[in-house]
Amino acid sequence: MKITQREVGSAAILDLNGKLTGGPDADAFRDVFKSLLEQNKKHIIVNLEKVSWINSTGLGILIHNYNTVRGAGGDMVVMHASERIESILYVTKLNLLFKSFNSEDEAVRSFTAAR
Amino acid sequence: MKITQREVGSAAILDLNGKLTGGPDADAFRDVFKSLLEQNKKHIIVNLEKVSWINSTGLGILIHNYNTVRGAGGDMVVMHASERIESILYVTKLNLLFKSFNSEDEAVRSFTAAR
Amino acid sequence: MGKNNVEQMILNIPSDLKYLGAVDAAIQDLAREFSFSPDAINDVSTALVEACSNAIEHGNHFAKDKRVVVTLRFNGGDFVATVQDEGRGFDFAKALRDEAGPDPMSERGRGILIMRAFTDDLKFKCDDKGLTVELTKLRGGGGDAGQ
Amino acid sequence: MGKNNVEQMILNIPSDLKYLGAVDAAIQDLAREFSFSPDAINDVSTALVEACSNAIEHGNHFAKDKRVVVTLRFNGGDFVATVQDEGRGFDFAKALRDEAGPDPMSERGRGILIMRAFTDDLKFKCDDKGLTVELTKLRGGGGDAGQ
Ligand SMILES: Nc1ncnc2c1ncn2[C@@H]1O[C@H](COP(=O)(O)OP(=O)(O)O)[C@@H](O)[C@H]1O
Ligand SMILES: Nc1ncnc2c1ncn2[C@@H]1O[C@H](COP(=O)(O)OP(=O)(O)O)[C@@H](O)[C@H]1O
Repeated sequence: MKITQREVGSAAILDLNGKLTGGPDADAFRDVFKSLLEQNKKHIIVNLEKVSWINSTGLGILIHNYNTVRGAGGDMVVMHASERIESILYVTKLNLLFKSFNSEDEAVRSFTAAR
Repeated sequence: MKITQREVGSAAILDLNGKLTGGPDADAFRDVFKSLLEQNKKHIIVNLEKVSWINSTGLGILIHNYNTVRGAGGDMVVMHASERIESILYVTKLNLLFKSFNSEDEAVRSFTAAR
Repeated sequence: MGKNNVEQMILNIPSDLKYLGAVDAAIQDLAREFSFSPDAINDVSTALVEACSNAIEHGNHFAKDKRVVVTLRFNGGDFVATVQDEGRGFDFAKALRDEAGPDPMSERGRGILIMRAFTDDLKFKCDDKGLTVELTKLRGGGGDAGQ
Repeated sequence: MGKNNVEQMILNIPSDLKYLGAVDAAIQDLAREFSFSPDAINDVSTALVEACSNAIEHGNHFAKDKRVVVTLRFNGGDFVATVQDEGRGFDFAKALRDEAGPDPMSERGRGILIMRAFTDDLKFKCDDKGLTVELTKLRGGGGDAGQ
């Protein structure tokens, strides 16, 4: 899995490319989050557009980083999840944990809206 | 494989969808050509845009129908072949037999241009 | 190859997550070939990937010399897959009784939940060769994951 | 599973063209996973599909109870596949000598040409089990199909 990083407004966007299945991916992903939080960037959007699929270990990686960000007073949302991934988030009730958007605009604005 | 039929100018366009690998596909394909020739439609474009791949039996089907059309005084061209299919046409020198276009416009015009 | 003489595809992979994508790609293409709907294709692929992930991780502990064997069968329209690892199994009866699933914040424990949600039937069996999971998806059925 | 204890994926399919797409999808994903270039992925998939087509058609004559066994291996970066059918083989030495390929108008006889063009090495072997084709694609190489 490849991770590319960019910024829009107050948000850091992580464009993932590949499959999210654990293994070495987990470490790379965690390192990116750590470095973002160290730079005080606490609004993180995980772009799943180019993630063809995810398994439960991959979900675990997302949850781990979500917990880290929340623990640091920030927030994480996902965007552009495929129907396949949406249905996994729904079945595992993770859609109740972190928000999922279909538009980058909405995802970016979600951090500034009243919570 | 699904075959959909439409007309643009003097040309009949066959939109293929699936894989071209022989078997039952061959018969269906031949029947369409037969019926086109019976209706005196002799300018046939095979649209490969939604053909993910082809094997040599599939090539044989194309050649068979090309030969039939030519024998009836018509012509057949292909369009929107993927890079994968283009390279097969090239390696088998079939690109010297029937023309391959990347634009529908050009494919349609190829029948009226001086040959 | 006697016992393979049924209309099924068999995939045999090392205990390495690198091979999961190939299994996923194969089942997706096959389910399309057997006229499953796009939703049903997603469902069976997701469940199968979960079963393989568990076989690789919990069954074979990523051991390079242990294999995961997957069979894919379209039985009169319905889909049945088995995933066999070389491990010693676990208390799957207990796991299947746990309807609730894990705490939302927990980083683990969603594999069986996902397999159950995306299939119509889920069975485990353990013998001296290892653990086998059997996943069934009826052509008409939708599991309970339909949205 | 002793002799499978190398880093390879094994696909075992019925003699039915329906399963070709799943083999194609699997090798494409695997080649991507092992960092093959898009061109090289197309090449190996094309060659492999040709070998499987021949095994199903000429080797097993579409017999429902005969199998085609495919092994996929990335050996220090290079790719080696074997395709084994249950047939009696053919005069492959002669076929390999025929550099010219078929008449352009001929409807048949391009499979071996394609396999040769899209791989770096092509070998046949025939024993009492059946015919085995071995396809090799070097990571750096391009066959002679590069355009
Ligand atoms: N193939 C298997 N072999 C051995 N144990 C397994 C297997 N599959 C699942 N388990 C056990 O069941 C538990 C729950 O599995 P699962 O719901 O997939 O969640 P997770 O994999 O995240 O732990 C695992 O932690 C493991 O102990
Ligand atoms: N696996 C096989 N078993 C037996 N004969 C084969 C096999 N593969 C190829 N052949 C023989 O070689 C010939 C040429 O094969 P090929 O170049 O693939 O063209 P085609 O399949 O269109 O005939 C076939 O017609 C067949 O006689």
